[in-house]
Amino acid sequence: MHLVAMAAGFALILMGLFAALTHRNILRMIVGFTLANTGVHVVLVSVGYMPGRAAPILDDAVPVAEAAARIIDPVPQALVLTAIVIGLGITALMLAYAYRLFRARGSLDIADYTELKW
Amino acid sequence: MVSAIFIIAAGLGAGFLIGLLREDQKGAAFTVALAALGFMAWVSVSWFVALASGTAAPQDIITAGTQPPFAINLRMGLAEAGLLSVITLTGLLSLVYMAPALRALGRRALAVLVILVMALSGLVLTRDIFNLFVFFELVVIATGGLVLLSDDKRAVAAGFKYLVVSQIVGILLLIGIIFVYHANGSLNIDDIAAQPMGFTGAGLALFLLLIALVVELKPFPANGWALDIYEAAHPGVSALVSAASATAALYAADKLFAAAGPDWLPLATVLGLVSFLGANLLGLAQRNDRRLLGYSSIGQIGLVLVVVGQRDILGDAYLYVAGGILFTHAVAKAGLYWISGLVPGRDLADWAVLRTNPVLLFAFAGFIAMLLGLPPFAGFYAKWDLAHALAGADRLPVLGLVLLGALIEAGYLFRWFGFALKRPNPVAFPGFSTTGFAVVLAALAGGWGLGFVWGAGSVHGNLLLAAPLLFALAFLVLEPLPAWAKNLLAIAGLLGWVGFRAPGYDPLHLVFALVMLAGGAVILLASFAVKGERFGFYPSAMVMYAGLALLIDAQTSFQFFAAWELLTIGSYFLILRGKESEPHALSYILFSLGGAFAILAGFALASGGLQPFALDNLAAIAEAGLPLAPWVFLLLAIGFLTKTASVGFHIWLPGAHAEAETDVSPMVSGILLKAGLFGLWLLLMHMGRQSLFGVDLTYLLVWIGALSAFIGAVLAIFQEDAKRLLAYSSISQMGYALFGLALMNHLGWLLALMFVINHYVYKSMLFLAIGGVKERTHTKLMYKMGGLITIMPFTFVSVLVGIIAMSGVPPLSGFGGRWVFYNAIMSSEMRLPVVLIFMSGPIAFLYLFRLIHTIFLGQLKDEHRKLKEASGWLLAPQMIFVAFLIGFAILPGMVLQRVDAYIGGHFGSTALAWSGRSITSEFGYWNPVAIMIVIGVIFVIVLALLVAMNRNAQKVKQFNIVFSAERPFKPQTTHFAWNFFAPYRKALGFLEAPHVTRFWGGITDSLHASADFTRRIYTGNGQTYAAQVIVFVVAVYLVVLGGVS
Amino acid sequence: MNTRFSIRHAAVLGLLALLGLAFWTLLAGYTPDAELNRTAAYYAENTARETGAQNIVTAIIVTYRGLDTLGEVTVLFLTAAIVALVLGQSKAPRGGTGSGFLPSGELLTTGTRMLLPIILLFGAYVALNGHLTPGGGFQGGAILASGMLLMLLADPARRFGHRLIARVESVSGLAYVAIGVLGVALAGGFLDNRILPLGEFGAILSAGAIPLIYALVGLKVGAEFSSMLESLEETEDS
Amino acid sequence: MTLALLATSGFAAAMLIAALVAVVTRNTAVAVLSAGLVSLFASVLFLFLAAPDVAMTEAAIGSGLTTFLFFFVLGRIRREGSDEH
Amino acid sequence: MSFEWVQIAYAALTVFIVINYGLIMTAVVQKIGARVGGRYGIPVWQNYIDLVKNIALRSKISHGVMFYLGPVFRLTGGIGLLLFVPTIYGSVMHQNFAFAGDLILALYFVFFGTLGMALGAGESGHPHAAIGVSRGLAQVTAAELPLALAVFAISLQYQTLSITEIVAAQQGGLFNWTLFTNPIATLAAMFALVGTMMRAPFDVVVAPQEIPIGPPTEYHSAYLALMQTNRVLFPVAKTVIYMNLFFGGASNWGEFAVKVFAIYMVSVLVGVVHPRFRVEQSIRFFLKWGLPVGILAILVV
Repeated sequence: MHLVAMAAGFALILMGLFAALTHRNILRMIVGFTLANTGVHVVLVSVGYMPGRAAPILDDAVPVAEAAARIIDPVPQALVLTAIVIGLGITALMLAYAYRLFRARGSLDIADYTELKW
Repeated sequence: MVSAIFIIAAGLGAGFLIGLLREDQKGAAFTVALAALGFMAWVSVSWFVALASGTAAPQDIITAGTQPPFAINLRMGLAEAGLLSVITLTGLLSLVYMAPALRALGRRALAVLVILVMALSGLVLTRDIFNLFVFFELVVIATGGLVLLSDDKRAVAAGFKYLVVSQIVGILLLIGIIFVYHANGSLNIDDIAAQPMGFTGAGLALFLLLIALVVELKPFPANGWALDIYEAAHPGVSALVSAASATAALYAADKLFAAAGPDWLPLATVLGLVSFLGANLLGLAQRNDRRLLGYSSIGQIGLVLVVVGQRDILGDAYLYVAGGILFTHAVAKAGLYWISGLVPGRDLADWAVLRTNPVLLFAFAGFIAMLLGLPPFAGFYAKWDLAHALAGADRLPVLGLVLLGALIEAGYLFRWFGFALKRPNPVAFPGFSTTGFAVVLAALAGGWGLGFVWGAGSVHGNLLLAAPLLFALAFLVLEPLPAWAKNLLAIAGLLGWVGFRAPGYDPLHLVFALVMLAGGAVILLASFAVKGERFGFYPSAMVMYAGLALLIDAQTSFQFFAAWELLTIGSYFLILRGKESEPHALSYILFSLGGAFAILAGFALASGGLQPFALDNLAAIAEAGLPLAPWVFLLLAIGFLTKTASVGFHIWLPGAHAEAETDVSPMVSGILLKAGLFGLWLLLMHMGRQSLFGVDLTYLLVWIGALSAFIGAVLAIFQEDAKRLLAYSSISQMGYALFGLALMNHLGWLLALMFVINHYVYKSMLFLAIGGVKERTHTKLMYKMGGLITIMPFTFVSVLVGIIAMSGVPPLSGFGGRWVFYNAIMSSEMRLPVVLIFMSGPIAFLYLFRLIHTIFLGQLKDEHRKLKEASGWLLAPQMIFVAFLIGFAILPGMVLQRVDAYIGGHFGSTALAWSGRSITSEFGYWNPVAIMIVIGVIFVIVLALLVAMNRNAQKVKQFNIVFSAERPFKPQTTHFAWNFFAPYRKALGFLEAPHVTRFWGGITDSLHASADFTRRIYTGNGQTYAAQVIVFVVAVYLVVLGGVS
Repeated sequence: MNTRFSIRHAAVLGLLALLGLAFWTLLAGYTPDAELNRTAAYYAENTARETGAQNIVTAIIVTYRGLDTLGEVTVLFLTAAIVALVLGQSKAPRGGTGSGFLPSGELLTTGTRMLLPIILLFGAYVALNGHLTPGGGFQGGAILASGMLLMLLADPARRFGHRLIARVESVSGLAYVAIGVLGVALAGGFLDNRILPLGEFGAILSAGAIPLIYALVGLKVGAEFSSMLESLEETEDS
Repeated sequence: MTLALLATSGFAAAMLIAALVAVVTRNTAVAVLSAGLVSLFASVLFLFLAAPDVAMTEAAIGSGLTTFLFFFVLGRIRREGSDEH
Repeated sequence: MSFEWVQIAYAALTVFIVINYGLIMTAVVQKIGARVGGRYGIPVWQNYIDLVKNIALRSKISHGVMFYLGPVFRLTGGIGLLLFVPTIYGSVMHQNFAFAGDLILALYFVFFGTLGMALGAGESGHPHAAIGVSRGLAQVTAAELPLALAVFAISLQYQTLSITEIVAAQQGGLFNWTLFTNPIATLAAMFALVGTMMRAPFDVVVAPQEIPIGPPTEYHSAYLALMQTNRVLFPVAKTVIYMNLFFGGASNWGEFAVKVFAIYMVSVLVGVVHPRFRVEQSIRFFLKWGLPVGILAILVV
């Protein structure tokens, strides 16, 4: 199961990158990156997964004493939480930049912003 | 000690606090930011001081009350403290520097800046890879925000490109992190280090992690985005990115490379080298200052990455080396970006406005020297140790490439400095902002401070405590004094030093000390002729003399090399002072640095990495017959040959010497060239004959010497420019000296020594004389002069004596040189090169005659009729030289006898017998006194005869001649001067073909062309940049791991 | 946009295929752990004792990796600030308001008024119960922000206080840092949650400072999201 | 177990299909919506992977807030673009 | 060898003999040339007449100090060259001042007069003088090269730089002469001889048709007298060196007269059968023919 998820995650990363590298529209590039980010999250979570175990919450189903044998690895989940929020931050920033670029030039084509080069 | 966690807490707290303020409370916001950064800087610096002085131990800071790896921990060690100091101080200064822009943008921008510095500090402190990621993203976002500070409209696009690439880096990082965690069960860097990973599975994860961090270092060629940021952002931000961010990112990479283990170090080395060379190469094609600095930054970080790759061999010296380069770079690059913010134009030549403020110009020079690792800055010590470590571990290709890259970097940096000093100042400049100026000065002070600290930590002693250098640097402070006062002080200093040191020298060192230092004092007499402050002259000149003084004093290879670099820098600035000298000074410094790098490599190779290495040990290497001995010999010889401008390395000399100022030409020609001879002398004395591939290298040197003597002389006769003629003549004369040295016999060395003395005297004299003429006539073209004998009789006399001495015509001292020369070649086996020398003797006579004839004889030009004799201060040293030449001609034994005995001690022979006034060799004899008397008596008798016959002769007016049945009246038509030796050009003009110039020109042209071609990969398209990053990652992946997994 | 399959597409495809090769290697070499690794095992065994939290993920986020979370919050703070900067600099034409992609109808306005308190309450719940159940400050904050979003949609002309949002954002941030520093002073180190009693395991007021921190995080995140949304929504910044 | 696997595979496939739509569509709004959908499917996937915290976050932030952010910007750009032309 | 006052008198005698010998010999040579050309030619005492006439002429003209000193340098160079070389082997009287220096001194002192002459001519400001100097210097550099190599070769051969010792080594028979022991070096030296005697085909320096008489254009009266003196003295002095180095020297004045005349005639004979070279042609000539022979000379020693 985790392998399916992981494979799907990797595929999602590649698809997202493909979109980011081929679409000249800046917004579509950003969409591509959010896809890739989602893919990364899926991969991360799937790495923590262990078949047949429960979520890392110590409730009645998982008493403290048995926790080590019953729960899955909580660390990747903690990391993903952080990553999701950071991903949102960057996405928001890119969107703001996209808007700013559009305001300056009236274009969303990344190929129009090449005054800086060489 | 305040715990380092408060650096982070203060940064965050200040950021949030600023958010709490109202938009109009800008002053309060600024104060909060200033206080926070000041606090952070104070904590960092106090830690650095405590750790460096050993009064505190490194500290591990745990969070959440839980031991690592279960909670994030931070570490404050020496490296961290140093890096934090650099980062926080840069942040603090940037805040001050950017205050107007930040205020304009509002309090949020202040918060962003504070948080950026906090995040960079976190990047340095943290020992957890995911925490690293978080701080890294913070840095990305904050940088993206600060880009907006720029007035440049293109900055937004640059920021966007940066974000695009950061997304990719972030993805790679996260995948790397999670798989490393999976393999390791820990996110703690120290745990990763404890479990070395192979190249499969987890190795790939580690690779992703490392490559992501490397991409963040903006490696060539996946770095177009970074360059755009550097170019478009506010210079204060670029300074931060270049100095603080790059430093922190590099340390992050370093932590992981250290954890990843030695298997991964070659990756750092190779990527670093590619980056260093590639970025510097592309820098050659840049005209925009900030983009150029960007290339340079990338190159320098590449260099530090190379150092990271050498941590396995650097051992304890690792921090010293990496820190020396990294910190110096940070300080210098921040300083340069800050200066760039003060300069209104963006073209490199626009930096000419710096001329309105000498302090900034000095700062500019200092920063360039820091970047290039020149003494006395920290980078110098670091590069020295790096080179030795590399040589000690047989990583010679790495050493070679590092030096090559540094040379290319020197190329564009010094070219730039030349622009600043020499290009027309295009704009009426309103003045520099005071805060900006203060911030630049702070950086400069920091750079010097680092130099002092690194010097104090060096096993070789602190260069900044060397008396000659301190004396030279004191002239910086004394600049406001009038020139004559400084001149007096300089002369006193030189003579005092010689007087103080001379008793301890052996005869050989004594001769060089007298020629270089006491000789320098004599030439300085001519400098009294210059009025005003003469800004910049004395520091440069005295740094050169300090270098020379230290060179003679040097006992170890380090001392020698440091002195060598010092005299090179000093002389470069000195040469650059000439009006038209910009390109020539550049080629001078490039050849000199190239040579210096060869010397560095040679010493490193010789020492096998063991330091300190006494110069005398060269002899041990030669005696041991190690296979590397001839290579050491070759490298050192190449280094010295660039300084003596031997053929092949000579193209810098004519321009550099000819375009220099009147009193500088004799310094760089009469004195500076001897430094190369001094080096060669030490080399040959210690290492003797070396053979490479069956070729006796001294034999090679004999040929180079002979060729230099010949080609220099031939080229000299074709010159129309009097100072160029003298310059080519120097090449020729140094060829003679080299020839003599390389003969490897007693008389050959004596010959070389006579050339050291004689060439100093007559070339200084001639340069002063011709310089005096040039100052009156305002031209150096000989055919525009003529007939000046009546106007400048004293100058004529010194030129006459000079050329008689130089051409070796008896009875003056040059003949002694020729006599020794014949005796030397008689006892040598080498015959063919002698042919060239034989030929160059008479040819020398040709150009010398031309010099005196076309300037002083023939027809006086109309516009020169009202000229006066040259300044008395210029004549004074010339008359001293005349007196010396005659004295040395009569009593050569005064000087030579002791040296002869000294050289005899080396060869175990007595080649000359000194009996009374007569000198006898195995083959012939020479009685200078008798010669002088005989010639004098005959001359007087014949003269008396003529006077008796012709005593009424009166001088007739000009044009009292008949030419083509006319009495001419225009000097131009009757002054036969241009292309004086036309038949020679017809017969041997092919020798004039500039093959060597074309060769070096071809190299630089192809470098430039390839730079210009390569940089087109930076299309400016953010998407392409992103693709390049992935290509880079994939390519490295395939190369590194392709075969394994 | 050009969707034609071009050489560029093919090149990118090839490039990504090579990158995919690396990913495939990772995937193929991946074997899930049979046992928890030592870090996870430590958390499984000690979280309850050390932090008093039921939700181990929350314990890790707020305590063990609290520095990450602080950074994460700061990321949002920065983003909000920079988005405001970016948009503040670009003077949009006057007159236009609203995001313009949804009409703000009567229904929406009324619905918003009814839903808003519930949403806010739910958000607070999620944030405060993070140490017991799934959820926490981030999720709660996001929910809070969606309430704000609804309000924006319902009444685009409405200006809810910038100052208020900014204050909430900054005060909660400062408080967060202050709690962290208190950890150094009173407990085992920065962000140690044991500055407050751990309380009874499973109770709402337990797990030391975790609920407090998560509440602050929720407030802060909610304020930051709101600020971002507002910046993007508004036509002209102050 | 197989049921879970089947469901996981199903959601993963749905996620990828939504992603494909996001990549190939010509319409930016559709792409944004599909990306939101991808996040939504991903959050379901997280539930299957025993990560309820992540699932909540992904749903709230990934599919919710992000999509709104996109639409806000898209809206402004559309309006201002049409103003200008 | 050391100095005694009487040597001054001996030296003066040498100079006197050589001047007279030179005056007569050059006239004889000219006469022979004229006879060969079918003309009557000058009387053998013509040189004396010219000299006396020029000394008798009084000039009031000088173009400047160097102009004035030029002939002094020139004649000093000639006399000095003569006196630094032993004229008659084995004769104490005619050892002259050879103790002051060896072969190298002689070789380099050649330039002394040349330099002074060139400087003086230069100050006259006459373009022909300058052109002549330019040509002369250019040509002599190439022409002297074979001599330098030959000298190097024989000093290596005899392992000495002392002229006296070189002559001594050639005593004891015709076949001990360097001419026979080292014909290649001698040949090389002869290239230099013909090249520096200012005779055809290497006389473009003084080219009477185009640049009146080259460097001395402006010189007249007493100046010219000094230069004429030198013009008869200097070739002889130079020939003496050749005689000493390659032709066994001379142990008495008779041998001296014959040998010097014979060697001098070599350049004359070459001159009468060749047209004049331009300077670059003569440079090429010496580099193409003289130089290889010279190199061969030093290689085979």
